[in-house]
Amino acid sequence: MIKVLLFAHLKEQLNRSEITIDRNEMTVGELRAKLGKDGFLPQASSVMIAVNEEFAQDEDIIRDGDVVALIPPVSGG
Amino acid sequence: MIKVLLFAHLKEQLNRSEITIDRNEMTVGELRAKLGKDGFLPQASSVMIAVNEEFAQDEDIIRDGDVVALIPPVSGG
Amino acid sequence: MFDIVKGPIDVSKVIDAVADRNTGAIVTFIGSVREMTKGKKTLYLEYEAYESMAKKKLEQIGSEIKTQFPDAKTAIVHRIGRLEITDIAVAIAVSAPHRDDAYRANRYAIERIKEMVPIWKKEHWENGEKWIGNQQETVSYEKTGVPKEFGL
Amino acid sequence: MFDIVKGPIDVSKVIDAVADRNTGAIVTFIGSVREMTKGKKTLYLEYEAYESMAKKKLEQIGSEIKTQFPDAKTAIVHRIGRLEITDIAVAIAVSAPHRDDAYRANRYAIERIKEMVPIWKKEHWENGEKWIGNQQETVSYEKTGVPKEFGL
Repeated sequence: MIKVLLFAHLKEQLNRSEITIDRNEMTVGELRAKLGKDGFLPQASSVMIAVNEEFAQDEDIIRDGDVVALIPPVSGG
Repeated sequence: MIKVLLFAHLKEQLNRSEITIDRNEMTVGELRAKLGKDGFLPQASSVMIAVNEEFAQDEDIIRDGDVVALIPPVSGG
Repeated sequence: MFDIVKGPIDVSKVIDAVADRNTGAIVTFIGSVREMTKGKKTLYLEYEAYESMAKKKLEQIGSEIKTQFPDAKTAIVHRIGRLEITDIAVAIAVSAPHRDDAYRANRYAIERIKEMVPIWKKEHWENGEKWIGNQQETVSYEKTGVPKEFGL
Repeated sequence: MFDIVKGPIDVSKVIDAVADRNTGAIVTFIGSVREMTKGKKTLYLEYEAYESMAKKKLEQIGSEIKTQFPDAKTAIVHRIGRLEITDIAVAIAVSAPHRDDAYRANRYAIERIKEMVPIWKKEHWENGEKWIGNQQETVSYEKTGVPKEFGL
């Protein structure tokens, strides 16, 4: 089970703060492709993906129990 | 009579905060030359001269009643 | 001091956190809620953060500054929740023995915050609201295609 | 707010003087008394000013900033007299709608102060004291030839 946290417009539009994906292992790239295919992220998404609170690359591996977060372009400050 | 204010090391070394020069009119350059000749300022002095609280050039004229100040390189901040 | 808070930011405390006997210069940046942006009147802002990660990232900025400016000390506090006009959203204080480092490190901190700390701002105007995509406003979330319903 | 004061500087008041509804960024510079300079331990500093002119010159810096950054607001307070280690000698606050202007204008202000505002600093160490010629310490008053006695 992989937990995916949502923030800002993603949280608001999906009306929930997290989704779960029933997989034990996948790469960040695979997750991104799955989210794209399912219509949750646009094709050329500028959303970054964090795994356990660190920004991750497409080749990084997500494992069961990891906390993933979708990080749209930030606008703090 | 022209009043010349002294600050910082000039004030300390001369042990007074102003000197007066008994002249009715002179240029800033003439004042500088006089102070140099009398030994109050070194030849190539980096001391600036202010007339009535504005920095003055050598060709500016100082008149009776003006307040002149010797401004050594500043070190505020 | 690297923190995400839900109430008003006390700038003096942020400044005090970086002052010491070898401080010659402290540069502080205060980002506050401005009423007018490009002719549009903001009513208020809402900030949201991925709090635990945001805090870590603020600490990381502190470490990055330490690497580039070994004698500098950094403190950053960002507020989240609803902020009214003139409220302080972020305060950054950097101390250093000399001013050039303090200015440069402070500027570095705010640019990094706007680049990679997971905090988002929603603007509320009289006639609408919008999550701001990035500070240059080149990315707007109106363009992303998140469906209303889903079923992973 | 452009002032020369003889007591402690309240930084919050300097910041408040520049804040308004169209402020998005306030950059503050605080110059304080540092203990160590080039391995030498400072005991305390004394600042002296040509007060009336110094105040005018601080106001002039505010005007110069206004010319270059029309939306910026500036406040500068410089303290004179005896200052101990960690005491604040100068506080500069600049507000602007956007941060780039606030940083640049603030930096401009401190450089101008160090260039032309008639304020002088005397350093006191354990084994001596010296009027500081300029911030780069390329001019030392030990070199100038003012006689002990004179008779104009």
